[in-house]
Amino acid sequence: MSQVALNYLNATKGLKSWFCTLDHKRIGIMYLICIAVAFGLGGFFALALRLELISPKEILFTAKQYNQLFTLHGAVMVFLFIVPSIPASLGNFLLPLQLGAKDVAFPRLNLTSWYVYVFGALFCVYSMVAGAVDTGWTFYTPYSIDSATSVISMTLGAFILGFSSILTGVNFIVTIHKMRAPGLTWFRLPLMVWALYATSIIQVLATPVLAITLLLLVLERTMGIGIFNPALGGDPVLFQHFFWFYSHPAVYIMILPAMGIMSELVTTFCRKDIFGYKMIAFSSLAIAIISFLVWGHHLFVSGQSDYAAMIFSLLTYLVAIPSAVKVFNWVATMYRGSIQIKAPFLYFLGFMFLFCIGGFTGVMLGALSLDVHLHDTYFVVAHFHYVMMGGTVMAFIGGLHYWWPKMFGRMYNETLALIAWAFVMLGFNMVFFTQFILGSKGMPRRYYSYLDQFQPLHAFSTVGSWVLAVGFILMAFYLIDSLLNGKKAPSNPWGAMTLEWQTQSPPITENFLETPVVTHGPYDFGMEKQS
Amino acid sequence: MDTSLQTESLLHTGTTFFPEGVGPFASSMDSLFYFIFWGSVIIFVPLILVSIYFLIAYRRKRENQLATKQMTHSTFLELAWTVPPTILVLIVFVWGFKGFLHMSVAPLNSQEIHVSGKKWFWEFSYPNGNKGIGELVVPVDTPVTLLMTSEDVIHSFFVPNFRIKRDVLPNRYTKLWFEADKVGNYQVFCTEYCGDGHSAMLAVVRVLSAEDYEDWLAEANSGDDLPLDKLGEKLYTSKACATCHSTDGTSRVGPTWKSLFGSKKAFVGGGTATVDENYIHESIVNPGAKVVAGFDNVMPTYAGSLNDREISALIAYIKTLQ
Amino acid sequence: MSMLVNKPHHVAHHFASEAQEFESARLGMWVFLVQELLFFGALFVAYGIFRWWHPQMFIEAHHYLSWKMGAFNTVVLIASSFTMVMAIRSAQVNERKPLISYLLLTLLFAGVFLGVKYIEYMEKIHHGLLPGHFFSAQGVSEYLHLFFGIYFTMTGLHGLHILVGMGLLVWLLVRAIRGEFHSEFYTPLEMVGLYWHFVDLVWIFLFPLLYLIG
Amino acid sequence: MKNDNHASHHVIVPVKTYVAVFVALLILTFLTVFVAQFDFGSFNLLVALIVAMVKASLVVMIFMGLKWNKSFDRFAFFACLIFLFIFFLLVFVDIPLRSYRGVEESQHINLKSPVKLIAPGEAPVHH
Repeated sequence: MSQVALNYLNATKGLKSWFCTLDHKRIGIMYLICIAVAFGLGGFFALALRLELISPKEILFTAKQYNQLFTLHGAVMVFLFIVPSIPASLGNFLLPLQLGAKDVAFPRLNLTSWYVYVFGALFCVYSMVAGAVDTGWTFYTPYSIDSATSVISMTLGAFILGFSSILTGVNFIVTIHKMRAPGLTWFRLPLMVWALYATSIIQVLATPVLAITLLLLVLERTMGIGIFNPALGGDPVLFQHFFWFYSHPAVYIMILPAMGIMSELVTTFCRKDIFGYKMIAFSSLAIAIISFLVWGHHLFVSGQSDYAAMIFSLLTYLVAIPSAVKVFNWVATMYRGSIQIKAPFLYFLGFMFLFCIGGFTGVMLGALSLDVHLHDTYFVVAHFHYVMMGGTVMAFIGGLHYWWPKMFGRMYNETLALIAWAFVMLGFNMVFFTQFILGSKGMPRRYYSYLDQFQPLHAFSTVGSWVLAVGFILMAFYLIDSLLNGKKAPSNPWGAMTLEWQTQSPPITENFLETPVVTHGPYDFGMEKQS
Repeated sequence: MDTSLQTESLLHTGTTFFPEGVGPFASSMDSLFYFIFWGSVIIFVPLILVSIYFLIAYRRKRENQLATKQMTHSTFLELAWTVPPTILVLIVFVWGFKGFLHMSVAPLNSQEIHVSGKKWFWEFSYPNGNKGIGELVVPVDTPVTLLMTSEDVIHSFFVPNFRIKRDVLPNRYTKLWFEADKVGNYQVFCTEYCGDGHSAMLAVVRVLSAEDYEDWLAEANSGDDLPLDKLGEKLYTSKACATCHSTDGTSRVGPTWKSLFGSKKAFVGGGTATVDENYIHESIVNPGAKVVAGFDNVMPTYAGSLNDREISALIAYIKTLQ
Repeated sequence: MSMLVNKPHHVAHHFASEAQEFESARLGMWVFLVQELLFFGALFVAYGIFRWWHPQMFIEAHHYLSWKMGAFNTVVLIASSFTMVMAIRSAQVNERKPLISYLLLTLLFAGVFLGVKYIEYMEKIHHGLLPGHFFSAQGVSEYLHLFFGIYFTMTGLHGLHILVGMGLLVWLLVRAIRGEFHSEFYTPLEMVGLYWHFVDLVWIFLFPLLYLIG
Repeated sequence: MKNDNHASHHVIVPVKTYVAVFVALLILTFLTVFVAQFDFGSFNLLVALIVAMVKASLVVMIFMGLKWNKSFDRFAFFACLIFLFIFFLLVFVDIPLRSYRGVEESQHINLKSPVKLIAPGEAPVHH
């Protein structure tokens, strides 16, 4: 396709054309910027935490400041970064393109949800400057009822961010149902779309429970309604049930779209049709549904009834199976492919390695008796960082590199990308693998100071955090550089089959010159032989 | 950190992943861990090796090189990697659940110690009336049940060497039991985040030999605190419980205390429950919540007129009336 | 997807047909209502837990609510749901005057509902039957403040939904007076209608669970 | 995309049906108040819930039109009800099976003015 000068980036000019845009691609870019800022902020908090933990004694922060730092790290990373990361930025950009649609079903709602996100983020920022919250991102009662820090503003921030998430979910579900191009049947959808669909289901069904929980917490602090306050006859365990009814499925809001990206990457860079399309598609839905039934595994040591513990542990193992199936299917897809090792594919490999470790340690944590020992130790911290960062963040970065030419019409420096990847992988494992050993040896999480014997591992972990930081700084450098100096990207630099590559890079405002008509599956590389 | 609480604890000994195990749970739990660990290695290493092999064998050598085979499914392979993992995780589930049940059912002959979590220290009340802060002293080879509650926020009682942990909640009693089979000092951590002093909320379990324990008891008993059940007996008359509750089985205005503990009661308005510590506590501070069928709701609340130790004393006393 | 050559003027640029637009809107509304259902559902779970713990307190508490006012409000809300469907029907058969009257009636019923709610709230405030810190009634069982915490949260959030619904009804009324709705286009009416019935639905459960505990 | 929902878009329900549903809802409201006078013991809640569910079904099927709406909307709504049920079920498998310690919360309540309490309608019943 010949290069057309006009595209969605330069179609209209001026700040107003961005802040009032209804174009899903521009909204996706605006999300991307916000999310990058949130990641930087959360990463900064993480570096500060690790620095303090290099010594068992107080060196930089007081206990209270430390508690505020880990709370802000958690809250920013969860609510501002990782939950919206892939769906709201890449998802928003890609979904209509992959469906062959002109836009999402409700463009105005889409823009609204971005404003809601920014509004919620402002509350969170306000909470940081006005007596930063120190409850942990989980806001457990009754501590969060008594804490003298600015709990209400952070809670309201998360509450508002929840609505942004719900609105995005509603929009995506309707878009996938109603906006598909002619011929694009359900089983011709790219697996990224299936993943986004499963994610949206969770966003719509789980987030309202978080909303009501946080609202009740605000009412608890302002009026003392007593539902969660044991001093007034309420029950803090009910809060935990409510909180994890959202927050466990939320883990899958984070990981499902990452898995979608994985399927796109492995097919494109192996020039192979995906192995087990239906298995992967249905496993996304299965994960979405079962993910609602496992929240109680966060309460195993809270004195949970044996019956509940049994049910939750069993269901936890059931949700592990579809995840494992996906991993095997991706490896099988590589078999006899034509494998091109480019930056996005490196992140695919990184994901496979780290996510598997996260998954296996998840099996350990799901075992009722083992969880008693490992619960609330650094083992858990390491486990969820392997899943969330090793899984979701790796996939997010992989996806970002993959679609970067499509989004901005520019290529980045492949060599620097390789070096940054090496730093990220090395640093990540240095930071978090040590924490498995720390945790199973008995080091509890959220500790400001610790026993001297834990120091060597903690110090090693801290040094790892610097390596990791170098990787990310390098990445930021070459990505920004590519916007200014990168060479122009062709419309389909990787030779992919899905619809977003059938239009120019960057796409025009309404995506396609003519509505595409789909006649084959998303990864039908077998067709290339005939053409 | 308060170094006085740092012990010559056995956290640094043991295997690569675990501190030295003490008590009845460690061996089963550690084996489960290493079972999953080696199971994971057996799956993970070949998976990575196969991936690396594919990377090398099938790397793209020419720009336009196509895949040599398009394979979209294989029922055999898909079953091969769905069924065995499912069986494996089910084994892990059953193993873990059995261990969990073992931990949740304390032996009948265990010694009961009340634990109170407060910001930011642990208080231990022994049956003989002694109280200790930051130090739990127990005899070796004796099952001990901890009956725990919190005065403020949620805490969690964690002894890595014993592999035990349980949340300590402000509106409930939770239980935890262990049996130390080795003399020594063992580190206790609070593992539920509870505020500024969270990481300093430490304690030590001192496991003494039988003779040392006797000595410790003798020394501690020189104080004038009554044992819990003796205090309870005193309160029974001094707080006028005797007006309505008999201890010999006769029915007065309220149910008798004889053989009360552990019995099953039906309530006015439906529902039944077994009389346990939680029920007695509730009946003292909120008598109207569950009124035993056949009696009227006339008892006043004792909230505020009895402190926690006194309520515990009454519970201990009722337990002796079997 | 049908490729209409002549798109009706109100269809947004990214939709191919009016049917696609209508169905998208309706699906979006239903998915939104599903979210609302979970939102209120969590409150019903909390209600269930506390009722399970303190059955006697709940029985005592409901004597402080007026079942007469609750029943009256139930009838009012049902009537408003009825006028709402009649409003939509009027648009479907191109009857503009009845459409406006039915919308007005719906708005009126909503107002009456909130009026009665106001009287009830005032009575509670007068007796100190308020949530948590503000609870000042004496001579009642000691967990009673919990009931009123739940009562005010549930009815308050429901009332808030009524208020939002009234705003939407006013918006519909303005558009109806301008004559924007007809048998070929009444999507906003249908969507607000779904929302309005959902709010009615919540009350159908709130009424027996709060006012008629026996 | 398939176009089979075009018909449901234009379903016009007879006034008679709406009036019948309206009347049925009124009767059921009367019924639920009426049965509340009788004590069925632990069945009270069940009876009240059954009546409420019948009312809710009428509203959902007729007023909200799910009876004629054969599309995914219907599935979404009923699937969600199942989720809600599971939420209830699993919370109730845990919390009520835990033992509960009454707390001296009476000390924490701010007892300000001695307000004499008059319940609207009838006198409070003490058990």
